[in-house]
Amino acid sequence: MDHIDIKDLLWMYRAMKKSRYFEERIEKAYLEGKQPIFNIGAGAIPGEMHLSNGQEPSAAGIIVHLTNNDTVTATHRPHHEAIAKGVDLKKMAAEIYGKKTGLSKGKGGHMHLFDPNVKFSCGGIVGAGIPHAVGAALANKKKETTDIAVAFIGEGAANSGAFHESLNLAALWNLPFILVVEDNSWGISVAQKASTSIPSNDLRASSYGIKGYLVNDNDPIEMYKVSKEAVARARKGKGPSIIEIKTYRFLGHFQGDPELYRNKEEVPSLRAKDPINRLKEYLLKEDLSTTEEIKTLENEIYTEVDSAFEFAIQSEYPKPEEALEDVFY
Amino acid sequence: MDHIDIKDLLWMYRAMKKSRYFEERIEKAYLEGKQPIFNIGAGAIPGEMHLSNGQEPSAAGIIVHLTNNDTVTATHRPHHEAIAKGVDLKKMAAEIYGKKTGLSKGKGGHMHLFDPNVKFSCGGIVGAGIPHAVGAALANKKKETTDIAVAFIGEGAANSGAFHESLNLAALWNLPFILVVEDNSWGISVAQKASTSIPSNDLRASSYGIKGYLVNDNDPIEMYKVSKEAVARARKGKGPSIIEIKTYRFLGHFQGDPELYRNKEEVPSLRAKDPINRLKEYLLKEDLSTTEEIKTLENEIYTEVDSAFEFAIQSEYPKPEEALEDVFY
Amino acid sequence: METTKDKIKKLTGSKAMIQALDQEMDRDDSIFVMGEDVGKYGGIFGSTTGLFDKYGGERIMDTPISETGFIGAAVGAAAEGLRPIVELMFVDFHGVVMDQIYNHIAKIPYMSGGNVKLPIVLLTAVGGGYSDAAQHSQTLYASFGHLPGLKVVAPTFPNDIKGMLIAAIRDDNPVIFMFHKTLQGLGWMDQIDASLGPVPEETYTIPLNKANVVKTGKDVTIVGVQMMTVKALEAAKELTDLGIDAEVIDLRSIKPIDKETILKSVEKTGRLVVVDEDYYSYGITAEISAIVASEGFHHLKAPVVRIATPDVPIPYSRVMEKFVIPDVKDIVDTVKNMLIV
Amino acid sequence: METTKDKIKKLTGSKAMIQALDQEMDRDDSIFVMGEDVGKYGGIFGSTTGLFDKYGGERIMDTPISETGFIGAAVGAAAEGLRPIVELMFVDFHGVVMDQIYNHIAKIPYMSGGNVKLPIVLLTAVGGGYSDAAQHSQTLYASFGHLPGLKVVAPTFPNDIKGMLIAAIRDDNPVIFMFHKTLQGLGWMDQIDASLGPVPEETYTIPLNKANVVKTGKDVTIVGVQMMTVKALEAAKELTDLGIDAEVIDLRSIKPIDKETILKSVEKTGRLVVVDEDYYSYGITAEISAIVASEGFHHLKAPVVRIATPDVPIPYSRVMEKFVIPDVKDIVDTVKNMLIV
Ligand SMILES: Cc1ncc(C[n+]2csc(CCOP(=O)(O)OP(=O)(O)O)c2C)c(N)n1
Ligand SMILES: Cc1ncc(C[n+]2csc(CCOP(=O)(O)OP(=O)(O)O)c2C)c(N)n1
Ligand SMILES: [Mg+2]
Ligand SMILES: [Mg+2]
Repeated sequence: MDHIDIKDLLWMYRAMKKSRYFEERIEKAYLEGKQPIFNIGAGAIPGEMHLSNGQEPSAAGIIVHLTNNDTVTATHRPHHEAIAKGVDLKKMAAEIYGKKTGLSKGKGGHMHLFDPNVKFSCGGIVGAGIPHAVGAALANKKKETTDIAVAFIGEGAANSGAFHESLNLAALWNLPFILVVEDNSWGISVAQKASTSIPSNDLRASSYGIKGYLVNDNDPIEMYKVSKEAVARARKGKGPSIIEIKTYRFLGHFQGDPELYRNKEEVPSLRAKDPINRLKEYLLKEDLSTTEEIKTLENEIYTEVDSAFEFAIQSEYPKPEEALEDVFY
Repeated sequence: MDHIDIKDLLWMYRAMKKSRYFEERIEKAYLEGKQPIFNIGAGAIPGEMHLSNGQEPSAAGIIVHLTNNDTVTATHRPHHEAIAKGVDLKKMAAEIYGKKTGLSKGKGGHMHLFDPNVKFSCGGIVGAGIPHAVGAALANKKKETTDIAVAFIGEGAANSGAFHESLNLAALWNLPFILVVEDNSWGISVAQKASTSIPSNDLRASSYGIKGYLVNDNDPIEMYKVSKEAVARARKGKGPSIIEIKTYRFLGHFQGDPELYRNKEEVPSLRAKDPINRLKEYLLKEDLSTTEEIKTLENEIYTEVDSAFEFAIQSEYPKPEEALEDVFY
Repeated sequence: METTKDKIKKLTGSKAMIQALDQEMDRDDSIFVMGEDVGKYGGIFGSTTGLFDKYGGERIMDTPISETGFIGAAVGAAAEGLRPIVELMFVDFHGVVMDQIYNHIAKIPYMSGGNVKLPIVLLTAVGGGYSDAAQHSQTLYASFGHLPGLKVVAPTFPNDIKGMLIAAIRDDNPVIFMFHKTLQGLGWMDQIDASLGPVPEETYTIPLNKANVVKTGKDVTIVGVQMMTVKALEAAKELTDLGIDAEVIDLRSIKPIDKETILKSVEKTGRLVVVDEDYYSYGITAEISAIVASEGFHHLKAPVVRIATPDVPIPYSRVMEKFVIPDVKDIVDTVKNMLIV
Repeated sequence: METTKDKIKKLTGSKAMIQALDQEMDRDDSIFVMGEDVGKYGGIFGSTTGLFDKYGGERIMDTPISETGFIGAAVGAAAEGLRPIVELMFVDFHGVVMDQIYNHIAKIPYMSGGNVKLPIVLLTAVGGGYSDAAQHSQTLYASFGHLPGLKVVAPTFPNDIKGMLIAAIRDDNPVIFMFHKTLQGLGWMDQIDASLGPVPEETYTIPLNKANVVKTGKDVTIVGVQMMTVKALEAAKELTDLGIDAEVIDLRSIKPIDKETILKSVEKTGRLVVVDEDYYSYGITAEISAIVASEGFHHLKAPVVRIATPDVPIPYSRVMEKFVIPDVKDIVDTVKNMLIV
């Protein structure tokens, strides 16, 4: 078990499972008030909802190597990274419910989660978070810390101009920066092959003279290993990397997606390889954990997530006129 | 003399020399009315002026392989390409003088030259012409012609988002598209090494699964050969290429550039390797032409360019209120 | 335009768009559509549903998320004689491609002295009201209206959507065609009456530079566009009960603005209220108020009134979003204040 | 602010900028500058000349031509507690980076509920008048003023340039700082008197939300910004000879607009002329006219008058460019028409 810390794997399992359970609750809550007729603007949680079920390894596998002082920027599909990064779960749930107690007092919503305490942010514009992380990495370098910055994007975003400009800058200035590309095969309804002229984005590392890594088949342990190296290199001033992980999108692009563009068999076959189950089986098979221990851990998760939802549901809405605050002229 | 057509080399010599002489006249005319005190807005030719002296091989070496139906998009430094592509010289000169008889009736100026007859355009926004050429290539493919599209950019522009998005599109759709990167070592005052994380942009071809070619030392004949292959591939539906040529910028970024950022010896050493002289010497040494023939050719050029300037100078200015025409609501 | 009853069907905004695209694509092979998820998905807001099946991937082209790339490519394709229709999925994303839109698509016809025509239609979805927050809820009418070289239209009703889209496609100039999500009549959003309306089956065009008086009245002129037109009409109904007879103008065209229709109305009513879902400062309420204050000044009996989304990003939480986007009540109260003192 | 005569020197706009940057960078290590050619070159329009020699490449950073990359990087750096100053060489290039500017820099403070502060200053050169044509001559004041979350300032005189730049740097909110090329007093452009003026050597701030009455008068209020303020002042001089006493207001701040100063002036004069180098529709002339038509209506003795660059791209040829950009004569004639009938 070369270079793998058991504690890390358990940490990953916890992060992945927490994200999954959190999203399972969101999935249900999102439909409240949207039935029998689905109306995106109705219910307890209105607006778009992008869930990451299946994509947990990419977040957990690298964030396990990070500290609170490392920066993470994420996308419109941010929950798995937010949770792994340690974003305040109660405030995050409250934000998604549009409550005053939310991370942003209800102004942000699920696509715009900001927790400066753990240096996490995300946003709704594809590709736009990459330069933000590059800027954080630049600040880290200027301050001569060993902190790093990691940007997460989807494979679709890797064809945006921001990808190229950011990577060139990060490489040119030799910044402690890592780009994680989650290739979940789809950018909404557009298949990877229909958006990207090459099979994977680690190959694009050579355009910047940096390191490229590929993790196949959504493998949490491979993601862990590869990330460990990339993070160590970044911390040591050895420059940026791209890590692409081939991951799975269990659900539609957003909740309510009719998914007419993909084969009906795709999801069941992905679900059969659920990375959370795979990690659990690995932990048990290799005697790194016990059914007991995992049960306990899972129960802790359920309690924590449930109480975050409880907090969110019980919290008050902002006053309408608070809409005018937080822009300063 | 494998695969080199003598006529082509003479054509190239003519195009290069014509561009050089045209720009020498511009260089002088630009200063008229700007002395003793330089004022960018004064004189017969106001506004910015970007000259391409030294960079002629990149234009001539590929455009020799093109027809009037192939598209070229160029940059803020467009004269060498415009002239090689066969843009109407009189109207081009008149446009630069801001005359009514100009390509755009005086509305465009030297950075905005459009000659739809030979499918030439250029513009003042770095990187922006690349997608235009991709669009022309897409049209060519849709129409099932063998016409191709070539975009010219500087090495500075290769770090813009438009570069990445355009090349991915061109590769993905297998378009008849070639990107020529003129690395003249500088993006205004920023050296290639300070802008680009790798030594040359042909290396970036692998990010798109396309062909990359490098031409060293501003070599017109090498540019000719490499372009011949790239153009043939594009015409045959074998997909896009990037050609990077290491070229020379004899003058400042624009006229009036104090050039404090570069070593005083740089320009004389580049001028010693003037590609026009090198091509002439080659033609003579290899007995592909005679001093006579070249003299005649040069005289033709002088006459043609001089009469274009004469035309421009004699032409009338537009009426002020013509400013309101050509936008249609 | 001669139409007989049996040729007119009730369509949603989305269906009206699709019918316009379909009829025009059928007529003219040089038209094609590029955009994210316009293919099998049929457009996130139902702008192209069914067209992929009919016209195939060569003419209904899904693109990578490379707005500068593919919208910029429309320039080259149009210069080669094709007629590209490109979709920017949400107007909120314009910032990644604004250079191509305003420095190239808008200016090349002018910078070329009229020698290069760019018959490009840029479709884009606008509007809030369903808690999609700051980066997916804007209208940005004025961001486009301010910049020269673009025709910018924002029709409200299905009939106008079809006629103006056909006009936009046939226009040799670049046109920004904004469609409002809530007015598309999509099954998964708010259902409102205005999103369904009679649309002639034949092809027809509606000019890109004419406002439309959608309710005549004599006491006050209310100008709106898209959802604000809908709300102004509702407000006008409520005002009737109070004995106030409001005239409602559906702007339809953001650029150019049909001054004449507005000025004529204010000449009659003497009072102007402008309602805008876009931000307050430098927006539609500013432009129309200024037009009237300079060219219709002597007809004004009262100060002009501006109702718009205040100068803050659109907040996520429903209570706050409702507060910032102008509503029927805001209009009714304003007009009441103006007339009943 | 106590200043003694010997501490005041005449500086150009450019020198005033540099002095502000220098004094602030000296005071606060967390400030750094990123931009194209801001290093050895010293800024194409002289915004940073000499600072590279003093502060080195770590704090005066030349960047690749990657505006989305480096201006986007300002977000991350600011969130980490630094105070980035970024230069967008010409405002005309905003289209390649508008998403970062308006969807992120402007909105993150709000979208984070005030938890993320972004003290970023974006410097950008504006203005035409020297035949740099359609893609290098714009001011685009309203393009930024329309969008929420940004303070947008455009000072005219060296004294204001310094004081407002220092205020912008110290502000915890994002500020767009527009400097006009012709007002930089550069050796290679038109030399105009207004580009040289007295500037106190010590550090001082001037508020980012206050217009300035630069000439008092009683007959008409003329509002301008940057070159239009300069031209309005010249026009006012000519008008004096005709017995017309114009009040001239230098707007200075595009967002927020100092309504009070304008309304107070119109209350006195009863007449409003707004002059703008930016495009006509949805521009400054619209916003200010609308403010007065709604909040100062009863003081208006005459229709408001708008003078602005018409809705066409800026043409290259000098004769045409001169025609589109408002000039002293346009202002004088307008005011004459308004008052002498
Ligand atoms: C600039 C921009 N263009 C388009 C969109 C609309 N959009 C949101 S998510 C998405 C697909 C993203 O695909 P990918 O990057 O692979 O991420 P995934 O959704 O698969 O996680 C698109 C097109 C956007 N938000 N921003
Ligand atoms: C988007 C954009 N950013 C910046 C500029 C200003 N600018 C004009 S030319 C230039 C340098 C271009 O360098 P390169 O691409 O190498 O071309 P070269 O001038 O060397 O031919 C810059 C920064 C611009 N015109 N457009
Ligand atoms: Mg994806
Ligand atoms: Mg260069």
